[in-house]
Amino acid sequence: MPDLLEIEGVSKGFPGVQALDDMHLRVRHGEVLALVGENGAGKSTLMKLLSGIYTPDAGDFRLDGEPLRVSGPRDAMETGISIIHQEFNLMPHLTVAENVYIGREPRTGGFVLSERALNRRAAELLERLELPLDPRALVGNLTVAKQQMVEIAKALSYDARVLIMDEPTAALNDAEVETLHGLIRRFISPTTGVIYISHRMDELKAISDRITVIRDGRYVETLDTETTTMKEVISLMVGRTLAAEAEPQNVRDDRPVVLEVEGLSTRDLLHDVSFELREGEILGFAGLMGAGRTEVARAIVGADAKTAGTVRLRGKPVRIHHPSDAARLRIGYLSEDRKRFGLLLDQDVSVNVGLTSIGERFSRSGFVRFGRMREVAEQMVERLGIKTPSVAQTAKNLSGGNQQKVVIAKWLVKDCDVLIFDEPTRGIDVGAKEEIYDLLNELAGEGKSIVMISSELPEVLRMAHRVVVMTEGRISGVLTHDEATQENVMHLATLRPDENPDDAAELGLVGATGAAPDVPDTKAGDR
Amino acid sequence: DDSASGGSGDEPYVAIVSKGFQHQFWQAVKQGAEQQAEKEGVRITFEGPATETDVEDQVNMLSNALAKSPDAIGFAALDSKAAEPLLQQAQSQDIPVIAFDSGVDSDIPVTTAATDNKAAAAEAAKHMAELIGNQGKVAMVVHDQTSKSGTDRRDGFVEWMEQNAPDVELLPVQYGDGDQTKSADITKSIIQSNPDVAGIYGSNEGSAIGVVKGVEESGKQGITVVGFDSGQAQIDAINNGVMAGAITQNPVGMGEELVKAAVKAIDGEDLPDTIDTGFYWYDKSNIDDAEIQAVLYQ
Amino acid sequence: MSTTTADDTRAPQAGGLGSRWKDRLQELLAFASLIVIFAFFSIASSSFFTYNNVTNILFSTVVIGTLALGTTFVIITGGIDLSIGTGMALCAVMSGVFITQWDVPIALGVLMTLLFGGLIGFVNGFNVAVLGIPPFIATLAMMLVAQGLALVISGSAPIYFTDDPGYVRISTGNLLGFDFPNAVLILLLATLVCAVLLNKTVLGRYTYSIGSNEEATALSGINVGKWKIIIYSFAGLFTGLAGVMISARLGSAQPATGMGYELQAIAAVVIGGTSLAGGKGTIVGTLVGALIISVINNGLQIMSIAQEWQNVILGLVILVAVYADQLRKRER
Amino acid sequence: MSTTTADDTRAPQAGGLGSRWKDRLQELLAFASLIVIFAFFSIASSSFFTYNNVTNILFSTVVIGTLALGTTFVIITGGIDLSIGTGMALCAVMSGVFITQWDVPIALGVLMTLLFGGLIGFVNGFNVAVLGIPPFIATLAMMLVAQGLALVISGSAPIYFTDDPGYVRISTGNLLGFDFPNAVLILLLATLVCAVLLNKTVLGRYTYSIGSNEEATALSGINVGKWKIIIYSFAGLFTGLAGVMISARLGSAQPATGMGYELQAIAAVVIGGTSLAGGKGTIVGTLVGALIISVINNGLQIMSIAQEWQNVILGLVILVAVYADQLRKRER
Ligand SMILES: Nc1ncnc2c1ncn2[C@@H]1O[C@H](COP(=O)(O)OP(=O)(O)OP(=O)(O)O)[C@@H](O)[C@H]1O
Ligand SMILES: Nc1ncnc2c1ncn2[C@@H]1O[C@H](COP(=O)(O)OP(=O)(O)OP(=O)(O)O)[C@@H](O)[C@H]1O
Ligand SMILES: O[C@@H]1[C@@H](O)[C@H](O)OC[C@H]1O
Ligand SMILES: [Mg+2]
Ligand SMILES: [Mg+2]
Repeated sequence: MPDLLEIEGVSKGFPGVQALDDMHLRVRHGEVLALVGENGAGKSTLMKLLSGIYTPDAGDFRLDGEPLRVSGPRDAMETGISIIHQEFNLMPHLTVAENVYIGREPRTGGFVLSERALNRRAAELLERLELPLDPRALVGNLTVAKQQMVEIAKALSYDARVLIMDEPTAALNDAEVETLHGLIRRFISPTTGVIYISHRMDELKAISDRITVIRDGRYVETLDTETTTMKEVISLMVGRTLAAEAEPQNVRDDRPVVLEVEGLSTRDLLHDVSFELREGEILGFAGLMGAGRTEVARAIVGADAKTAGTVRLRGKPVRIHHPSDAARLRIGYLSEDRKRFGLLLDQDVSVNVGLTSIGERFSRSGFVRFGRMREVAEQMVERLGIKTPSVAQTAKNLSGGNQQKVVIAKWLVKDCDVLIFDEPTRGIDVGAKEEIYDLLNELAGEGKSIVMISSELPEVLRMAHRVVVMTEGRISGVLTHDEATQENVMHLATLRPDENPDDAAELGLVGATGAAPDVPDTKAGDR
Repeated sequence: DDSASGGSGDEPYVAIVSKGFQHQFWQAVKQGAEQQAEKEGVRITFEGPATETDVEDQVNMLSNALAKSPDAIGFAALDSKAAEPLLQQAQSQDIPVIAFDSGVDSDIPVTTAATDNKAAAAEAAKHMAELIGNQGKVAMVVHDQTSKSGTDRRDGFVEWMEQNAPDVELLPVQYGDGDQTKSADITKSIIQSNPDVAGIYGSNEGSAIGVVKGVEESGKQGITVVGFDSGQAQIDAINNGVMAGAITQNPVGMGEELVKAAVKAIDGEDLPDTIDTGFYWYDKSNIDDAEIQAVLYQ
Repeated sequence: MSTTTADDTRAPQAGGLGSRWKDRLQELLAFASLIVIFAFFSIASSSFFTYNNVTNILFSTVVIGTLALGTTFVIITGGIDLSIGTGMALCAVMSGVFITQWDVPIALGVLMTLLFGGLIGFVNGFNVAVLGIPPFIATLAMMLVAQGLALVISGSAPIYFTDDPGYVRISTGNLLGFDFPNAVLILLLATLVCAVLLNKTVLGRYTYSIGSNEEATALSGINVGKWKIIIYSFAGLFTGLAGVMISARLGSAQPATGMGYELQAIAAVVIGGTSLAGGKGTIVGTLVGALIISVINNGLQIMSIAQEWQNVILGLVILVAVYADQLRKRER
Repeated sequence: MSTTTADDTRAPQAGGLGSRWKDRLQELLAFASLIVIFAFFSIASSSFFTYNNVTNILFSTVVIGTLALGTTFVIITGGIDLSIGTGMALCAVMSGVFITQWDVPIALGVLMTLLFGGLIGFVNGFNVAVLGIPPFIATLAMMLVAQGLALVISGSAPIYFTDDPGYVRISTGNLLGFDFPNAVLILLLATLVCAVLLNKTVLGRYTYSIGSNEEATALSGINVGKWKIIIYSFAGLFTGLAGVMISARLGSAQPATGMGYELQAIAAVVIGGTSLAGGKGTIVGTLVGALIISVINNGLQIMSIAQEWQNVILGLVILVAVYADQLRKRER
């Protein structure tokens, strides 16, 4: 019996890049095949070929032994291939339900929509999938994580034979990853299969049956998950072995305070957020999706309005109304959403890397020093291993992980004292992650102060000198390196002061009856 | 205070809706109307659409004017039929209508104070033919291909030439929207493709000045330019010889006649069917005559 | 899953009214500016708030309003249509040709004119969707072509409907039996139709979807090209309708008119809260936008404000109205 | 890291031309359309390709070209400026006031006019960046206000520069000593300045950045509001310059002119390859776009094509030229 999906001798080139070269791959019936490889290895390209977005230069695809030729996304879906792309493909102005069922809306007379039927159907789907989404919510107002869930819901709403997921968990935290894995297990049947792309090695063990490794557009090997260690996988991927479990470095508690945030509140979410960041420290921010970590960062740098609170830099109160104020004070913020808030997609790599520092580093009397900017960008490409034919490549042609590296590079170029990194390793391969961790440690070693927001708890635990945990817009605790264990963090992250009086009491919120979310709380968050 | 709205005040109120308001010609009509209004103790408003193709806009203005229940209405129609229902409404409200500048195709207006544009254009053609010795190529830069004043000034000119100057070759008419720059560019193109052009006619102020500019910029000597209307630039062009002469209407007089007629109509006096406000040929030789000076506007 | 509860508690804050309802509220708020302006003029001049004058205002909104309705769809897709003004003139001329020259019965002539407008829209849609020409250029070219053709076909002279008094009644008759012009009735009807189409049908859904994220819409298996052509053609019907309305009102097809109407119609759409970036907009907003412009124009004329000041004031009031709208949006 | 080396070997292939060079190529290709049109007219009419006529064409491009240059910056930020046409008229009037009424020396008067244009731009920028009004509305309002003010300030009458013959020479004089009007010289100079500013300076860089992704630019620590104000103000200088150029050419400031110029200027920008969505565009492209329009206009006039057909042909040629451009882009 032929395998569910067979890919043979597939090649695809772009100007200056051979993204895939004689690639092959087999997905068996009823299995989850993990596809791994470094950033730019060609994973997404392969999936785009499968779903008919690109046409291959050479090669064959077979579904159940039958030649498979997809003419476009719709055709792919009709053939039973459903895909969650690495970059979201959502309509921000439409609701969750409208997004999920776009093109398949319940209609009367083929033309008139039934909103109620649509929402009902979507609600059923979301309930079945146990996804915490309101079918009527506008997708544009959702966080990245929830948008990812919409993509998942959409993909699973099709009657797919082959489900392709391109880094579906990049924006999710452990609990949500768990949910997704549950969904996948239920999806798998003797007639279906899943291709699962991820850079989170820990989850491959949990979800995949076999792992195919690719490198530089070529097939490397396929391993049985059962009988393989992640170490092996990683060394096949990056061509070397990586240091095992590392610990936070240079943890000291005698560091002077650099940034002091007190009583920070915003209209929608934050309540009285207070914490300090010390010189040369890496301060981790943990919490569940929507806990408000991103909002804290945005409020500090002036990207969102604060309703209360002060920010002190080396003891002096500072007024920050706009990210440019923050930049002037040498506070940088790397956004979690690279496509929306990070990159100039139409511009080249060198401009993207140089953007933060054009004014101070790359210009002389108003004239841009493009040569210098290019040089520095080239250094960054080298240092971060950004896979691109040249710094003149347009950012949107880079693979997802390499785009993320460009965003990081942009903030390394600017000499900031305080760096707030929001999900900095999102979409970055294991090898490169290590390099970025080294880099963060290096920066901290130079005396820079770093806030690291991350939904990957292991990453926070191995990097952070101290960990701030948030829940429902409040700080529920600040843990030292020693206290910061998985259990402690999760406990603090799952407190529900708004509806659970006990939790409120534990956080010392006075008069917390659960009914008054905006009661000003005086001493949440021990320092 | 209610003086802004309607004829309930003491002094009679005349609402004037013209074909335009931004151009010099209309400003001169307005000026005449205001002078006369001052004399007769009536209150007027003067409005017109931004361009002379905005028929609908003008109709809106007319209906807004009617909403103010004026004692009389002065009206220069862009398209006389388009306003017919409103004119009937005026009649039913007993508001006399005085047409000006362009006749209204209807018996509702009590009188019409206007220039005979066809005759005026024929006069321009006559002078043009004379000046070029009744032969050679003549080009026309006309301000509009659809409005009555545009077509009359084109047709009056063409018809006179065809009947009286068989040796004059008329080039295809070009339209410059009465815009000086556009008319100047057109003029230069005409000269470029017809280096032997003997004369060029501009059918209103903007067109005429555009022709003058175009001829000047082309550096070409010896082209006879005949214009229409007045204004500082045309007067200068005539004085320095670039323009041979022009037809002028009597816009100030037109405004005065309009208000005079309105007052008479309000008072129930009889009025003639038409009031010819006249036109004049002016050139270097007569430009300083008192009679001409009186009708020129700067 | 623990996050579920966490989020559900916050849901009411954001999703409480439901995004659709927020949009509705938004419209009502844009409506507020209109009310304020209206109230102001009512106080400032006694001739303003009379049955007759209100009818005048509505009547004077018909043509721009009709154009704006159709173009709302195009703008929500992220496109633009500059050809509606001169396209309207061309349609008016075609209506004249059909009815006065070919002697087609009025109803049929009107239908043919609408379809002719649809054809203009179709060509625009084809140029945009199939040839890949940016909407601005494609419709600018059509604007020029339509302007020229209107003159060519009419012989540069108005076409009069003198022998078809029924035609004029399309605009000025009172089908309702009392003094309420048919034109206004038609505008309101067209508004209703558009609102239903935009909110309740597949056409509307894809209009929003394409404007929101064209690529994602295509990747979701929707034939974006086909739908764009449909949307532009649909908008074209309103160019045709506007051509009928203006020529019926004037009793004549004016071939040289129309230029500039596109800007006014687009302005009405944008003042009504539709974003030129696409994905967002409402029909009621468009009607309100069109009314804001005509109320101001009418009010200033009724108050006999000197004409050179009228535009200055119109500009400032639009600025203030839209600013107030922005403020309200930010506050919520 | 190993991947780095793997890629370095491949780098020269794509980086060879570099994206900048590709852009340049693109411009040259847009240029190709212009050349084809030019060649066509040269063959069709012997009066077309003469020194005089080419100068005529250039001269007739000056005003629209100047407006288009400034507005290219605004459009690259993803904005739009509808106020440039009537703003130009207002600037012309102000120039008249400065020079003929306040008797300011010509050079100073010109400078003051440019700054006045900058002021108009500043107000636009302020309304957009600080008040958050969509550019379309903010500049539409300014369009109306400027139109009104031009009439108010001039008393609805042209202002003549009869006593300042030097003023007229700004446009029609021949500084170069031979028959080459200053106006064209100034346009070319302005083009050069804009090209340098857009390509070589921080201003240009931020113009592209804002248009490419405004939020990402802001989060990169750039004061987007401030830069938007600077960019609109800068564009305003060109409104001022166009005001000087048109009034110098005519020897008078015409308060009622200007409406419609904005559309022509924006069309030139867009035909030149700048995207209304922002982030993309070139100065040379804009000049080419403006030239395409004036070459076609001039050529059709030279060929004595009946005027109602001229617009039809202009529309079709624009369509074909832009379509050819698209095809070439896709091919590469
Ligand atoms: N449209 C394109 N134009 C040019 N190059 C492209 C394009 N799409 C992908 N590439 C290049 O092809 C290579 C493979 O990219 P792909 O997106 O498949 O990588 P990936 O394995 O998915 O990486 P990541 O883990 O970072 O998502 C990369 O070098 C990328 O820069
Ligand atoms: N653009 C937006 N519009 C409306 N609500 C938003 C928007 N962005 C975020 N929110 C809301 O603010 C809340 C906090 O989100 P935030 O991104 O700060 O959380 P987080 O702790 O960083 O978690 P995440 O892992 O999701 O980034 C979320 O519940 C979300 O619903
Ligand atoms: O009728 C008007 C005419 O008298 C004036 O000369 O210019 C504009 C015309 O429409
Ligand atoms: Mg990828
Ligand atoms: Mg976050």
